[in-house]
Amino acid sequence: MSVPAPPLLEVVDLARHFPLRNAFGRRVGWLRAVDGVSLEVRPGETLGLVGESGCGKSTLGKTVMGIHTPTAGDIRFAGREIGRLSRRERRAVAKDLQYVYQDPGASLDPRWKIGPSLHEPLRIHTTLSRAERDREVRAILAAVGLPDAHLDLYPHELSGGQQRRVGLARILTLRPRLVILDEPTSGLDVSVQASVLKLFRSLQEAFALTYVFISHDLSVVRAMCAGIAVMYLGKIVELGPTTRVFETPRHPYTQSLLAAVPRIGGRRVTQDFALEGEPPNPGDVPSGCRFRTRCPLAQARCAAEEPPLRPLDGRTVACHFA
Amino acid sequence: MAELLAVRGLRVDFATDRGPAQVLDGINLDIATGEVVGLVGESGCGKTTLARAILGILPEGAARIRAGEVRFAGTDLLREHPATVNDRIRGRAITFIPQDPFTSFSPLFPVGAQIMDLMKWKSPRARDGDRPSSLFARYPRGRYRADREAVLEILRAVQMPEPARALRRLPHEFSGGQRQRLMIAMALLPQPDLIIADEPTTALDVTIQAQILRLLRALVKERGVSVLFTTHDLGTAHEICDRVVVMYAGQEMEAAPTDTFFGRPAHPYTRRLLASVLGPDGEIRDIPGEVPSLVTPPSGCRFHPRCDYATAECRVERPALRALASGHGVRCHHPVDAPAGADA
Amino acid sequence: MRLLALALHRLLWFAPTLFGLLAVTFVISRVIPADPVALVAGETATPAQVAALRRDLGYDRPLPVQFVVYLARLGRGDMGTSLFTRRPIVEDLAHRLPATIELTMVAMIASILVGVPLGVVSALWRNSLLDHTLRVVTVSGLAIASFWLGIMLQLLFAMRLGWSPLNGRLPGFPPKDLTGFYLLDAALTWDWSTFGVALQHLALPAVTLAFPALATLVRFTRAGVLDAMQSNFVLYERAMGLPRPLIVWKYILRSALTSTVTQIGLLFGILLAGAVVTEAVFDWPGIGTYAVNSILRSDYNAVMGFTVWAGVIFIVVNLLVDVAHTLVDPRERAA
Amino acid sequence: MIQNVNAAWFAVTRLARDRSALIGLVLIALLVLSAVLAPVLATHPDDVFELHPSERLKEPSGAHWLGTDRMGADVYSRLLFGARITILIGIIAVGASLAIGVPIGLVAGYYHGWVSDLLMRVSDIFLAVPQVVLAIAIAQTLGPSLPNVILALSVTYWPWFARVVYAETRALQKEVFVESTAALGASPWRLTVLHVLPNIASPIIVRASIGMGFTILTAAALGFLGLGPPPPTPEWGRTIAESREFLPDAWWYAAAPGLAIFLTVMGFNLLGDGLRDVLDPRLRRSGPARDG
Repeated sequence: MSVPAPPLLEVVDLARHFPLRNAFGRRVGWLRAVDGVSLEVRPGETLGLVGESGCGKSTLGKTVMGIHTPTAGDIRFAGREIGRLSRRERRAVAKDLQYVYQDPGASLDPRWKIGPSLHEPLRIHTTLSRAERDREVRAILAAVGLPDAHLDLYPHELSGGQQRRVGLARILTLRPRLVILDEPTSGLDVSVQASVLKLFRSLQEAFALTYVFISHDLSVVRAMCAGIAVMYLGKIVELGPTTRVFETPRHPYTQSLLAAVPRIGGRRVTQDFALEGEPPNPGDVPSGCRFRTRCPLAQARCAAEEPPLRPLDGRTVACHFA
Repeated sequence: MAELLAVRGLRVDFATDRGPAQVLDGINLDIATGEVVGLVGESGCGKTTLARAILGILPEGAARIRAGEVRFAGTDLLREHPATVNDRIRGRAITFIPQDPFTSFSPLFPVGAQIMDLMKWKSPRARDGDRPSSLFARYPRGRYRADREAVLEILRAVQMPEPARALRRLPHEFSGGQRQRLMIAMALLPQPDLIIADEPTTALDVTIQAQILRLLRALVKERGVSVLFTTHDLGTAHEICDRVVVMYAGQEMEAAPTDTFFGRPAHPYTRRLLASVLGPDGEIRDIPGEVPSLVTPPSGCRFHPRCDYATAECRVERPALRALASGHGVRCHHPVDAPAGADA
Repeated sequence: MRLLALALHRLLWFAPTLFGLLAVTFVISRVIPADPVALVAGETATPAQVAALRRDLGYDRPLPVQFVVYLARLGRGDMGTSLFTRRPIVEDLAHRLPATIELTMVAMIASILVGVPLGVVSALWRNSLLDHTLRVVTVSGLAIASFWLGIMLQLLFAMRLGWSPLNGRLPGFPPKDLTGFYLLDAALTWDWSTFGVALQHLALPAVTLAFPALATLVRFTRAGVLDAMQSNFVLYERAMGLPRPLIVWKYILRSALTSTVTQIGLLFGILLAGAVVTEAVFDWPGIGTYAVNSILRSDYNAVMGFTVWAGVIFIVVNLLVDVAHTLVDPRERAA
Repeated sequence: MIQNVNAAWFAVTRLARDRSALIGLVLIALLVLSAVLAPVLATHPDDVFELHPSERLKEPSGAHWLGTDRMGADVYSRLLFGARITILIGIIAVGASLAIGVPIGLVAGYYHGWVSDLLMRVSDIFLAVPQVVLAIAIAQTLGPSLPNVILALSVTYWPWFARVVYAETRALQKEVFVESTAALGASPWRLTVLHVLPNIASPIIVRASIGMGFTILTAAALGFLGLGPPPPTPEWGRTIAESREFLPDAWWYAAAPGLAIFLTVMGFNLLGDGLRDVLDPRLRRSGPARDG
């Protein structure tokens, strides 16, 4: 085996805490949305970030992107620390590191025509002439499968699917290296979801993109990602190759999550679904292992001692008893 | 099984800027006593409109019922006196679980007050003479106590922690899963024959959804209540339903018992839809084309522009519903007879 | 607890806002082309007399010093002396306060009692003849100049029909002074003839004052009810077959009122602004007439006094509105 | 550019379909017409300055459509010339308020921190006292004249625009397209001027239209209290004040200018309401209930 390429994105012990304030505006605690997360993404790879609402996966994505500033930890992009840059320097990094919102169509200014919207990223980050920009924009538009004629339309004159493609094209004009996709298929019908995922795949090939894929939908992550990180209350509980994690989940939370997904064919999986209760308030996390309040394996040690991520069976797991 | 609800040839139009949209186009639906029927389809197929039409709460002004009947236990709800339907059917024989448990409670009143308001008018113990005659009429004392007992009991049944305390709390103090448990409790309290559940788990996380599905199925089976369960998620339909009906552009395309529906689907749309669900193989299959406009729907079969099997006949002639086997109907000129996935 | 926190939080802003308001008014009132001292001293005063008076009044010192002196006095409840009436302004204001408050409160209560139900009905039967009529009335209410409306009412009801007095608050002696509110005092002393006369005098100015406020309330209530009718909980209650009167008069109205309560602060602003002009039209012996007269006579201490009073009233009302909002919306109340 | 013209035309045709907005447009058109064509339309154009003691307080007739005033001048003709003053006051005062309020609101809305707190506190101070009171104080301080009235109104009205722009900017910041354009690396200047401002134009226009009406009302109140432009300027508010001593006999003297104020303000309010419906997509009537 050859030497693996250096990681494109390295996140080390990253934390993002939000202050909780009382009625007087005084801080009464911290919401530890992301609390000591480490991961690596190699060029050309797709890393899936899964978890339920409130687990911190979106905050993690936005912190990497620079929309939130990190409370602690490092973010290294292509070997360079980007978590503590000045605003101006940080804006320049946006050329290589892009973020796709849940509905990329909504990222278009409703009062701007498609043409200017697609030119804008190039105007911000490059000194290309108008003609050069135009060539680039047309090429990208073709790559997402839309005709040139759309350049003269307003977003509301396009269908939802077309808006989504334009939104992606806008990000691709800069030819970024890493793209963070935040819940890109949430709320879509299965057939539409399938065509969106197909588009992501073809764009990844065409533009040599690296993806961080944030989703609550396990089947989507399974279809798209080579690696997967499962998050629970601001922490990664299991991290490894997708096939391994899906076939033999080792963390009890991963096991429950997989067991909860309704499956077509065979027997009803929810009939004997065992996980009880709901996730605790992220502003008041349990001591020790954060999953212990719902965990079927929980013992005294879990309350006292926070389990570190440890290698096990080809992936890492944060559980004392996995 | 006895027939409980029969929708026949229901047509509903919505006024839009571009003309009337045929949101329901001669749809039929049957629900037997004690049966859980899933109504699946993609956004805009008309499943929510059908659920609201059965309940009689289509948006006033915009929606117009053009034809058809909604027979419930023998009476046509569309032709029955509206006051009678509101009094005896809605909230008593037919109840409702909404999609969004976050906004379906008034944020300003404790949930207990809202539940007791429901019970004041819709309690199964309210005989005709015992029902409050006006807004200011008192809640009959004896019934109040019995109703409150019933409320606490049902809250225990939906596994609401500390039921008596829960009644004093405001809706925003509950999590989404707990609120949906309250909604299920309220749907069961009047001891209805039919519950209409409109995407009740869409807003929930997957582990909470699993808990709610398990709970709902256990409670309705135990009580023998029929359920109409609309969802866009085929996996959810598989989990909870005895029978599944799939809708496309305002028409029902196929109706079959759950095993048949997922095992041997006959309609090309159903087969495409099932194939687009992501499986462990990692294959991604979409349905080419887009959902048609309901203002100017395609001629003949509404699915023909996207169908692999379409012929000249499909473009011209609207297919009738035909029975393939007992309980298995399909609206297609060329139904497929092969197990699921055979043509994917 | 949350309520207390909110009130305290608001009070924290009270001081700086009031300070800013004072500073603005002070600067405006002192950087003036006309010399108030010369005005007070009269045309026959010698320059020496004017200078003596200026020193007397403290107008010879630098502006910031004057401001600090003013603030210090204000802290002791001393607003200075009116340059014109030569009486303490606090006394002048206190003397006239009940008249204004009586007028404003009656107008406010009337507009709430009439406006809220009309707003609800207008929303329930939207696009009906009633709704259209009310829309014309409310649009007019916000377009009409209140001083002109007052004059037209005087013209019709006082001069032509003779149904009501032209102006003033009460001829002859007021009822026994208990609260300063004539209606209340007359009622408390069982003096119903005085009550009637006071009411007659109050009617036209109150209607004039209430009209724009009423229009605002109808509009807000209508919008609030329409909003609430669109909400999911109303859909749910309809689906569960709850009686329509229950849905409308309990759930929808309560929901619409939470936003209407917030508007009452705004309403009070309309009324207070209106009172200044309306009192002038009807010779109503309240703060508004006092303010207008003081301004016209360049009586700047009095103007400052009025501004302070108006600002304090405003800030206090907004505070009360916040508190009321908390009381109406239980989500705010919960700890 | 052509697109903008088309969009504007589209808005106008939509407005014309809204009945009340149409009435508003007609009223404003009439006002502008009377102001521009005052010398032509007036039956006695010289009466603005001339006295005709013999013609004092004549009832409306063929010669004097709306009667005459205490100087014997034709009320109708003076009204037409008064429209010029009204429009002048409205446009300059609202324009100046926009010029002050919009940038302040934008800056306070876009940045989070003590600067925006301070800016909003300052506008709150102005909003803490009824506008008419503050305007009276300023107008009196500066002395009664047309420029001073306009100045007083501008100084007291800008906080309303600052508030609206502030609230809209804050709301817009939560929109995905603003956040994503920022994530694209756009500078604050580009974001506020090229993206935020065009998207909050509608509420500003609506507020400006209603503000025209409000400003004209306040200006009339100032005139009524004797703080407006001095005679013989045919200002409407002052005319009403002058008429009071001749009531109830010379009813036309008081009624006519009041009606003129009413119709003008009504026009701007109706137009503002109509614009709100046309320009604000959030309030646009929606189609059928969507599934899913």
